[in-house]
Amino acid sequence: MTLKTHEKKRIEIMIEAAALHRIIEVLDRFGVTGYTVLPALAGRGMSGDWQRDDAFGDTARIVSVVCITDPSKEEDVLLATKDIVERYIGIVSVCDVKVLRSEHF
Amino acid sequence: MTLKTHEKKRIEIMIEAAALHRIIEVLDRFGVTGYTVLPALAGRGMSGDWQRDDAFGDTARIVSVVCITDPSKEEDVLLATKDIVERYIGIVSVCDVKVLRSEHF
Amino acid sequence: MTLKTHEKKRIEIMIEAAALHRIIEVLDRFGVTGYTVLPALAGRGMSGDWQRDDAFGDTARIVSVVCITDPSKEEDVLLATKDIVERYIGIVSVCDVKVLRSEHF
Amino acid sequence: MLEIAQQNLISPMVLFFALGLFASFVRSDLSIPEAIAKTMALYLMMAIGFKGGVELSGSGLSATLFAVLIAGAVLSALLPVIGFGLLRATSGLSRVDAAAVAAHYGSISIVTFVAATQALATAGLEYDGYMIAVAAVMESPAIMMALLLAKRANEASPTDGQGTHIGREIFFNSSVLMLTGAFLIGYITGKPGLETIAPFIVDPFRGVLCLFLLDMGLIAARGLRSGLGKLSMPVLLYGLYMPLVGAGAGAGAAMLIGLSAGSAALLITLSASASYIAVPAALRLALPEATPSIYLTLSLGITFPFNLAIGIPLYIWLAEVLT
Amino acid sequence: MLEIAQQNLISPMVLFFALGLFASFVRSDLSIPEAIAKTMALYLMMAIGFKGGVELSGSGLSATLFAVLIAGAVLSALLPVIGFGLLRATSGLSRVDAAAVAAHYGSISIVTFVAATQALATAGLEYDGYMIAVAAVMESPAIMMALLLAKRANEASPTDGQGTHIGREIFFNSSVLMLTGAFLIGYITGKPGLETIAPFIVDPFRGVLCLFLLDMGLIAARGLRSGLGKLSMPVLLYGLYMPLVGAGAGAGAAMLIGLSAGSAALLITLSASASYIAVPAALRLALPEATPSIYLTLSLGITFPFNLAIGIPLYIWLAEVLT
Amino acid sequence: MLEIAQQNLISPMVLFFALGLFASFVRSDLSIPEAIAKTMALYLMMAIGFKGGVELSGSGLSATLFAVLIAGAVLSALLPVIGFGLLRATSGLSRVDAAAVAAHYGSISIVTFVAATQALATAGLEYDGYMIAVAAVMESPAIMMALLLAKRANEASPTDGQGTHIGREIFFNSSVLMLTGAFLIGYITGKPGLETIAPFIVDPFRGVLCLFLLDMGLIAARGLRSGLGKLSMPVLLYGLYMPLVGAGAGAGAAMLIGLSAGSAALLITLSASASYIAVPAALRLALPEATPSIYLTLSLGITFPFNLAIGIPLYIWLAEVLT
Ligand SMILES: Nc1ncnc2c1ncn2[C@@H]1O[C@H](COP(=O)(O)O)[C@@H](O)[C@H]1O
Ligand SMILES: Nc1ncnc2c1ncn2[C@@H]1O[C@H](COP(=O)(O)O)[C@@H](O)[C@H]1O
Ligand SMILES: Nc1ncnc2c1ncn2[C@@H]1O[C@H](COP(=O)(O)O)[C@@H](O)[C@H]1O
Ligand code: NA
Ligand code: NA
Ligand code: NA
Repeated sequence: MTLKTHEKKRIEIMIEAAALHRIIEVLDRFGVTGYTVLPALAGRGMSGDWQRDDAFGDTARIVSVVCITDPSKEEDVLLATKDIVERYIGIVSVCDVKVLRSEHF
Repeated sequence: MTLKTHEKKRIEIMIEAAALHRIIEVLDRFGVTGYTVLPALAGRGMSGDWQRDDAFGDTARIVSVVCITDPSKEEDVLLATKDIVERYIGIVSVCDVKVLRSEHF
Repeated sequence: MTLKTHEKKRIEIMIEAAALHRIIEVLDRFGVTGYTVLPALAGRGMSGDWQRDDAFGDTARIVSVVCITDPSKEEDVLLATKDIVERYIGIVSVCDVKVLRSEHF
Repeated sequence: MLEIAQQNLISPMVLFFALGLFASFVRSDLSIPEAIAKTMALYLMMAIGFKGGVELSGSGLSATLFAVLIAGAVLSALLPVIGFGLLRATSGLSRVDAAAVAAHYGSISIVTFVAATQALATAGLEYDGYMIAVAAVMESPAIMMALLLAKRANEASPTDGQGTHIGREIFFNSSVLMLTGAFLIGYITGKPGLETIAPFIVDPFRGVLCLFLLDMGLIAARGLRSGLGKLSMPVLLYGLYMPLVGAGAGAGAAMLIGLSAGSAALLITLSASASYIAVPAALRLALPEATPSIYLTLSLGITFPFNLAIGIPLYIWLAEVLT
Repeated sequence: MLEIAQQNLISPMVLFFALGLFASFVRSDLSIPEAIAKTMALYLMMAIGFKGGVELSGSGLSATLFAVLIAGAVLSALLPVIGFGLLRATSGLSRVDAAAVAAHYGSISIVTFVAATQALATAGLEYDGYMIAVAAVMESPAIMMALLLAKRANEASPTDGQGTHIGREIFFNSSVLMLTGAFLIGYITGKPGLETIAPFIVDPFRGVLCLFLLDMGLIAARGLRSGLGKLSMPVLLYGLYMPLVGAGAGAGAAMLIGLSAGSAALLITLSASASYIAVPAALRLALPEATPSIYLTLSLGITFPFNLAIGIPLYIWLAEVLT
Repeated sequence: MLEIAQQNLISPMVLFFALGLFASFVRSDLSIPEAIAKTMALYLMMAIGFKGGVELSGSGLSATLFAVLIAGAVLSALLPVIGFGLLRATSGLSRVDAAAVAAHYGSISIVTFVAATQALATAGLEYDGYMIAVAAVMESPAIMMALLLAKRANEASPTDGQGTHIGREIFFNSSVLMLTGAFLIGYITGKPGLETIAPFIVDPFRGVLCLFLLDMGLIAARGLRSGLGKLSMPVLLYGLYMPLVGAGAGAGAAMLIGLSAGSAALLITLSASASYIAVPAALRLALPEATPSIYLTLSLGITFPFNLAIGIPLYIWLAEVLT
């Protein structure tokens, strides 16, 4: 491929909505420039299963935070979010992605 | 990176909502510990295009099932979901991810 | 793994809803067979932050377009979407995925 | 008859449906959020069910009631057989697709039913409350019959442990449950119950129906745009003549039982109408091999507008002539 | 008392709740979209708040008003202490879980409150508008008290800069804000204000409540299905006797202050009811170590249906006997 | 004038807007789901459009009607030119941003319009039904004019095959379509049509407006919080004086045509109001180089609250004085 691309990390954090602001505080703290929050409908994990239309308020609702960031920030972000997903309900995973406009991330 | 991470697989299944319970039965059957279902708004594929606000009931609505699981379960899950997405409407793909808490998946 | 899989690219485009049809025109133009549009709830980027329930119309709402396609189409699609995300608001990233039914993509 | 037809065509209901069609054809971004559309559908069923139950609690049970319930179940089960035969004879549809389409026409469209009750009110005709129970009864038998019809082609496949899921989808789907549940609650609480919630389920009913039909117009037009090209002429015609076949059967049953004009018009409408909510959902699960674009385009794009604009006045007129 | 109980059990409200339970137990796909459920909850608080404010603007401020506001705050803060003690003594719940559960029973369920006002209307009893202010006042103290109770076990952990977030969640959560805000607006605009929006907040109120309770039934049943097995018998029993403990305390306070029968019934109901919206949301943030399935199953699955079906008539009867 | 202003400030509408502002400033989690907000906006346009059409069907077409429709279109096209000139002269905004902001003030805010009709009702003034058609007519010309104004700066870029999309967005956007469509349906079905759906579109109208304005308050406050700092003083002031410029122009046109006080007040309000739904959506597509935070903060954060609290009583007073 002749197009110049840059290696970044795509961090995906599934977290209960009530603790979303804590994740965002972490992303802020480490100077992550962008993120997107996607809603979820239902799910299952160690703490049981849930369904959006059957739950009340934020108690059990999960959202997915997608954050594409520079590999240099990966470790910091992972460590800090790990603390949160351990205390609240959630999981974190990372995969490799390529982007075109490196300066944007 | 000094942080200890573990290799897992992120299986993403786009499936019509009517057949979601079949996918979940498969995940259950193979002891997959967790998954998250995300809603979709619109899409296109071999069977034509669809839009959430223009459709009725579950007929043509697609949801995305994200499941992070151990590589050892990848093949079983893929084979079983393939049967379903072939009979109903949907697609499956897999990518490599890293996680911190291996025991959680 | 004994199962025959095929290497594809998963292109993920976060784009403001108002410009979604432009992205889809690009996907059409290059013969991409399928895509799925996921809604987002909130986010932050170079152009500031936004929240779905606090915004009006399509102005600032972001959607995520996921498109699994053949590596041969990657470059064309990336170049064309780059133009759009630069003019409108959005980002693009690509990761490697595997699928079972190659002919479906 | 022309007068009813004219009144019907310039009713706010039909005009809002037309607005929806128009908006979709000019590709406006007008759309009703899915959550709202779903809730309006539940609301319409809650309201119509409750009112039916209250009516019945006033009039009490009767032999006619049981006769018409049985007639409804039989119509729902038999119309798919007729429709299946017609489709197999005239169109090139596969066994599975023909069975799926036929199921829709055996079952009913609650929105068409509701529109007919409104047209009856405009025409000054009364109907019996139990007709709503008939609507509920007619939802499901058609689905089972279609599964039987499709089975011969499809011996080996489905169910594999899916039986309970499909059974639930057929008998406890949200339409049937809301309609029957609200009907029973209306029956139990009667007039006093109705009075407490009338400002919610009676007064704004027609207005909500207008908004709902706007959405139906949007969806029907989209169905037409994308699906019409894929239907062969015999299939397309089926969407126009099958309602009349159903209407004929319903009219016969109504005469046999000796229903009043209003109730007869509703039984005819139910027989003539085609499902586009409950049946597609159930079939998608039970008969995934059938092609949704065929049955949806037909029932929602062709038959629903036909019934709304032309069918309903015709059925009312028929009922008045025959009773 | 039996008459009130019977009227209550066959009210559309309770029957729609039962329909929701039933639908969930037969695993129907019936569901109310989250956006609608949330809006209905806001609507109920807007309506009840506004009406309360209007009432108060008619009757004016009084010593009784302040007495009952204070009583409400005290009950909300003290009931968790009692509940905490009972739970620690009888069940094996951890300090944190016991505090979390106790918080729910100190706080209030606005839907139970609303259902009680409807039952009062049916029973022909009047209540004072300021009782809605009491409801608002009782929402939050229980949460703070529970945090104190849990603290001892949990010295090191929470808050770390979360204080403001949690404070907002406790005092400016959407329930409290909508209730208090609408109350103030009702108080300011008075009867003339009410007239302009009565067709929205007064007339359809009961109907909306029915639809809302249908959803509550669906959710409560799901909670029961998934959570019941995880509760030990003493915890389960707490969900049944704690409302009665609360009712007793509320009744005592009502007698001390000398409330009218209607207002007393509402104070008793508030004390007896358990939160399942505001408190879970606040605790999830402030006390994530507590197990949601315990407190949600208990307050929504056990106590809410108990109050709706049996508690409310009992509390009205109690109020009538005592005043 | 002071009396109208005072009545306006303590109307439930304005107070619920203030509640929304407050909730956002204390960072409460109060929010109205997007699906509901969107549906309420459609509802308001459906209701106001329908009632306007019914009014017109009663009064019939007249020369004044055409005069005011033309006046509306001219105002909508010319005000952006004036606004653009003012912005370019006083603020440092780029050509594109200035054109985008100007477009918003040429177009109209239907919610401001609706609030004005409510204030007229309170003040006991009548207005002509066709004013709603004027509102619909004024939505779009401003957008086209702004595109022309921006063009000179931006010769090379946009459209490239986007013409039809943008055209649709300008003429068939959901606001225009719902307003015009409901207007026509109201015109066709007239009073009898209105009677059938009045309990949906007339009676609860003000209550829905209150809930909608609560949401507007939440959104406006958020806009202010995040966008205010980015606006220079001249731009900020534009949000306060441009409504008055528009009001002046509208008042002139109203006097020329010889409108009644009520209708004049509405024409003035339309000219003074700034769009924050249709125009942002269209411009985002047609002029993506313009900065949304500038025009949104200005029209929704500054001008909308200004009109709601101060402008409307002022415009009514102006109309009464001038006619
Ligand atoms: N392996 C997984 N793959 C995808 N989503 C998961 C997985 N595990 C957990 N989740 C999501 O994260 C939520 C909380 O997980 P847990 O903390 O394990 O209960 C679940 O309800 C799921 O929505
Ligand atoms: N290549 C693709 N990339 C992303 N989503 C796809 C793709 N192909 C299909 N889909 C999604 O899966 C649904 C069903 O696909 P199909 O079975 O090909 O009709 C489509 O409507 C899309 O929402
Ligand atoms: N690094 C990122 N990771 C994930 N989403 C992003 C990122 N940057 C931007 N976005 C999303 O794309 C939108 C537009 O980005 P921007 O053009 O940078 O303002 C943001 O509001 C986010 O929703
Ligand atoms: Na039928
Ligand atoms: Na309590
Ligand atoms: Na204007």
